Amino acid sequence: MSRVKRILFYAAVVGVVLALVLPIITFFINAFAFRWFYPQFVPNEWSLQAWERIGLIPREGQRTLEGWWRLLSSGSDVINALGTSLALGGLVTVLSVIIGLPAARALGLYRFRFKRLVEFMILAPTIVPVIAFVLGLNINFIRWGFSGTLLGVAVVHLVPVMPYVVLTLSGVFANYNPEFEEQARTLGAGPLRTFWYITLPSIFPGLVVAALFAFLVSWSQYLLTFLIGAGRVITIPMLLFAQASGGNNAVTAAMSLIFIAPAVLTLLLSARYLSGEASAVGGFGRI
Amino acid sequence: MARKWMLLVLVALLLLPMAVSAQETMDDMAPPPGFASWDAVLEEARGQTVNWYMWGGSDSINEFVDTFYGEPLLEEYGITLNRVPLADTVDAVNQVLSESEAGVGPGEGTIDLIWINGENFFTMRQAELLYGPWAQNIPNSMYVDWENPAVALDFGRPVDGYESPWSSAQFNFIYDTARMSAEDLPRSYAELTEWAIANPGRFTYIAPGPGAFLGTRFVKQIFFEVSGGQEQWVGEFNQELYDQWAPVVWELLNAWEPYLWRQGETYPASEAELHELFANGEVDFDFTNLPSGASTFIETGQIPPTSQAFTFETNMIGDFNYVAIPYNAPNVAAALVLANLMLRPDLQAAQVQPANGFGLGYGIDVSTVSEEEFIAAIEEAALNMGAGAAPAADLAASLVSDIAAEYQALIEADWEANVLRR
Amino acid sequence: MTHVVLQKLNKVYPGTTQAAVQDMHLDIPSGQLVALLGPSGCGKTTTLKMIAGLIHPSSGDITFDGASVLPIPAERRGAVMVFQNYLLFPYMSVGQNVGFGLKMRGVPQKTINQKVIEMLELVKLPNIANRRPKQLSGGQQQRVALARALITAPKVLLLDEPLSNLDAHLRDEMRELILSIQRQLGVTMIFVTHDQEEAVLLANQIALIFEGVLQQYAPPDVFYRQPISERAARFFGGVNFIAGTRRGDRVTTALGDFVFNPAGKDSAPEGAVTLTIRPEQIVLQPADTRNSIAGRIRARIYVGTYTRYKIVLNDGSEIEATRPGDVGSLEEGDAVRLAFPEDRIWVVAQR
Amino acid sequence: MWWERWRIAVMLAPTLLIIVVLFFGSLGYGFIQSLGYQPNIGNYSISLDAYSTVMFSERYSEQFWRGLRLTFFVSLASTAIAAGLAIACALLLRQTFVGKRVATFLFQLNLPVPHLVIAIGIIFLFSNSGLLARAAAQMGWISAPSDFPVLVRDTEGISIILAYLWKEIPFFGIIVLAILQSVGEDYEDLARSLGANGWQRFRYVILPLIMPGLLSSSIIVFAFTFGTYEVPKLLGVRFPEMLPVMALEFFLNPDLNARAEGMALSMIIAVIVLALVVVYMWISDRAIRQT
Repeated sequence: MSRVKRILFYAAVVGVVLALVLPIITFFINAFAFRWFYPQFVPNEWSLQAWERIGLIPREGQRTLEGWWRLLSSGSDVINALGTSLALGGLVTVLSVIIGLPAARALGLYRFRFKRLVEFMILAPTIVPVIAFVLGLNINFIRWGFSGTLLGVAVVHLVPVMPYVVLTLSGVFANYNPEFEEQARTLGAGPLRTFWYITLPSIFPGLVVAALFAFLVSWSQYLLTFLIGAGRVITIPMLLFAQASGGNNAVTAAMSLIFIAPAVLTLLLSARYLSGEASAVGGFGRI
Repeated sequence: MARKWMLLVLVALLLLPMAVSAQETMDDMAPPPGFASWDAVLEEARGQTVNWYMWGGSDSINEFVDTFYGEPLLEEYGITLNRVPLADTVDAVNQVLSESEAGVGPGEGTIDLIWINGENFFTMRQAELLYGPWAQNIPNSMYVDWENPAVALDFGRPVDGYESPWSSAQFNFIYDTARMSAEDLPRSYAELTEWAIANPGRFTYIAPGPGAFLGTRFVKQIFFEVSGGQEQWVGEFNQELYDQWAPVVWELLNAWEPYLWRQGETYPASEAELHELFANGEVDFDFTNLPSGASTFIETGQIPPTSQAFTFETNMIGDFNYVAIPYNAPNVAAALVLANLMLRPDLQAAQVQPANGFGLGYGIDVSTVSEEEFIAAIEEAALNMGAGAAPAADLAASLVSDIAAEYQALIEADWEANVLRR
Repeated sequence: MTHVVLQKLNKVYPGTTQAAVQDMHLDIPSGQLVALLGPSGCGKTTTLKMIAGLIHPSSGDITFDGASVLPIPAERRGAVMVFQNYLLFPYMSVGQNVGFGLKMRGVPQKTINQKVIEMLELVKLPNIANRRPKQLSGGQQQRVALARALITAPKVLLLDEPLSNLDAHLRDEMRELILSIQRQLGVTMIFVTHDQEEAVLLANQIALIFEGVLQQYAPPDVFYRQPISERAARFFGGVNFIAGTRRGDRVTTALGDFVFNPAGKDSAPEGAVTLTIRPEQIVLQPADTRNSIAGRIRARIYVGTYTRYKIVLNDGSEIEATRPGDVGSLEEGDAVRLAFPEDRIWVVAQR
Repeated sequence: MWWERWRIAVMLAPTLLIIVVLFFGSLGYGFIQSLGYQPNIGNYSISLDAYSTVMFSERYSEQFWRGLRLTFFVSLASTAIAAGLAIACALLLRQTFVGKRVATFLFQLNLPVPHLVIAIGIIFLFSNSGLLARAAAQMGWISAPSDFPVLVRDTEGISIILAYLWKEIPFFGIIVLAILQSVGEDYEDLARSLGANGWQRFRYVILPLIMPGLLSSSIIVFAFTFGTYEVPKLLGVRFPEMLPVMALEFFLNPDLNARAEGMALSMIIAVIVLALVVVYMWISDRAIRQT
């Protein structure tokens, strides 16, 4: 590449990347700015007020070990919601993988009648908008008594999560040789140990990706939690949505940072499993 | 063993007269429905969790509730407060409605207490979704001025003991003293019209609609002004009266449009959005419902520290807001205790001070308070109202009560059809 | 040392009507090395997996030393499979792979390590226990797979296409290794292959299977001299087939009569038969005219160790003969006489 | 054997149970409700009233049709622009250069960031007093917020499109990048040796290679943007309003009759999305076969 071309190339790369991360940068400014009004470009005043308000940093003068402890054990909304979100995401991840694993195996390894129909049915929730089924779900869940419970919300989160878990894992099974299991069986491993020593290690990378999607799709879910949680299952997106539609920018920004931190962290931790999983990236469409 | 028993009996005997005397002081007041006495309420409430569903868009209010109610509830009554934030109170109404539709019976629901007023209360009352009447059967209701129509009527509808007042609020405007001086302020809608024409693009109002009642109230006040006064609107809903004045109001609002922010193509959807427009200098007037005016928002850094509240000469709507208990509340006793606690005069004095984060007005009539420590608290509160508040005299002079709830939905729908979508 | 018997074994997969294996009856004496031979999809692998316990037969029985093994699950049956592509667990070291079977049996790690070394020595791959499967060549992987199977001292060793993935020179090496292990341990071995050469190289006995049905069960040489059918003959490289009518020890064909010496082994009926003779048994330019016919060489293909001749006969049909090296001076277009020695002629019933 | 015969059915059962009961069941229930069948309030008759109210009544028809137009425009524009820009980004990022790992990571950063958060970021960035307007003010390009173009809470849905772009460009980009990496550059080298110039290599080699992946992911994106609620709720205006927001507002209305209309609207959304997906698949199928 010529010098000019190289400079242009780097300018383009930096431009694209910067533009894409700019919204996230605004969160960092807003979350620590105070009275940051137009036309200030850089805030004149900085403050931790937003973080105090959401109960993550003790007020000035109380930033002692005891103050921190009191604050964190008092269970502010955000801390509680963070706990709920994490518990919900974890539950959804575990449930979806346990439920989806056999189905993914069936779809990845075997041919059978009505396979196309089954695939279509499992993929349908990725195409039909949440709004189309959640309204019907809402009333039935209240009737069955699942509404407003963590488990109930987790089960409902499975609807948008399952397609991605099954899709990702069936892709793994399509490249999987079940004869490894037979080999282990004839060498003396029973079904459980075969699963533990053979199946699990073989599908592990795919399993990580599937779990990542399950967690992230659940983590970012607003409408389902809102309508099925009946206000008793308060997750971070619920707080953030209420805050964004009627609160102060600094607090909204601080909450947004709290909201994206675990998501970005999960991506970082599992990035090495993610490379090249084109089919799997589909899960991000739901977040 | 026997001695221990004896001791217990003795203690019980000693305590009996005390319990009886406690009973006596409340003799003049019947207990809330379903309970034998207020003591029975306290007894049952101990150990319960009260699920309070309330609009959660203001973190300072959330914090106030957790600190000022959460702590005494737990320490004094053994009740855990579970505050459930809502984007809009109608979500809670809808929840109870769905539950009743699904056949959920008394005690089996999810919500114990709702911060409510106006249309939502009216809907729930009409569908018989509320527990009660109870509001005049809790001890601290003696501080409430039930004779005052602004308390006993919620948007012109009788409260009938199905909701208990919490706080009061009054519409007022905010301006920035750094941008304009007090002499230039409009003091009526007529003057506001002139001001808007003289300063194109510098004014807008919150779109009337669900979750944006300040916008509705702003429009309602125009009805009062153009029709010559609020008095004729008090009482039962009057379609004829409305039909007479509505076209005039729509005509005025449409005439404003070319001079409004973004030429009236769109309007801010919430209070927070208007605060932001005001803070960033996009418009020059902000609305609030807080008696502390600009103080609360100066404190949170949402608007410039030079902001100041003001009122028109008249037609500034003030009202009370309430808490209600759904018919299927699982912890009625705890909800009653909380509703009672909220009326305690020292906590009422705490809620009016902007520094505490809540900043709404009194729900009780402070003149009925006779206990010394409570009077001291009220006097101290008066000194802490903040510099951003409109003068108390202006607020009092401009105060009018709100009107029948039917007007609200009607104004919102017609505004959308005749102004927004015209 | 296990005597394996398959009795009237049937397998019909759900959703299909055609039996994958049909009335398979096979007696495999202890310490034998038996090949299940047939084209792909003939049911040989199904049979192998049924012996291993990985597939459950629809009917029939499998016995080891007279006792039915059907109720015993794969992991406790003692019939270990070595798969065609070795299937070394990629996330385990070679040593962990070899020791897997013992680990599953709860053998102490120390003993396992000991046995792993022994087994790797047995397959002539010492000192590779710490390597990863990926670092091994195909032949080495095969041997590790073998060691992994043998470490559990199986009653029966089942091999799936044991030589097919190997180069020619590795095949020889592997064959000798398998045969030496078999001699050393005396374990009954059953392997499947679609390659007759592989079957002949390795097996004491070959079971030829077409479409799930056992065709012929005999030592390898029998398939060359006395195939059961034209198809069996073709499978073992037979190319010369002439239709005719048999009367006693004489077959009348369009090319003339041939006398043959059945030696009491054939089962072909009187009447319509097919006469077959292997190309290498045909005598070119015979000294006498017994059992001989005339033809013309259409093509001469020199293959190094021998030469193939494609010869057009009088009736237009073609026959193939081979001669070692390139003796004589037969050229394309030359007229030639060829004789079928009577003890090399074989007849089978016409289909 | 019982297990052998029913194995696949048993393996699929848990997943299908979730999908059939919760998803198709709710869809069906919603459909029945949209017909006005609500036995618990004593309404056993069936009618299409809710549909005609939503689409043709004086009160809602304008809202519906303008909303439909807006929703359609926003979804289509978001999908198409994001796909186009993503291809450009992927072509940039597949080069070998210093800092490629960092650039690629930052490019993907928005992937796990929820739509809700991106929408908030778009407000902070593009509103009339947002970061960009302030930058413009510092430069002296504008003197007041009202001089800055209206990009947020505008009637054309620009900010909604922007939010989707910020989310979907990395989404499409990673897919295209993965395809390009798995294919390698051999085909392009071959095309170059056959005399194809840069544009031709893109048009006749790269584009057909990435098309199938791009099309299937754009179905996901289109359907998602057509039916999502949070983003248009935060970034939209009261009128015209995107259909999902309108549907939820019907549903949340305490009036039970409005609930049937909410269901009807959500059914309309589902049918439109499904119909468009079918048409889209049919067209793209033909397009792929022709290239």
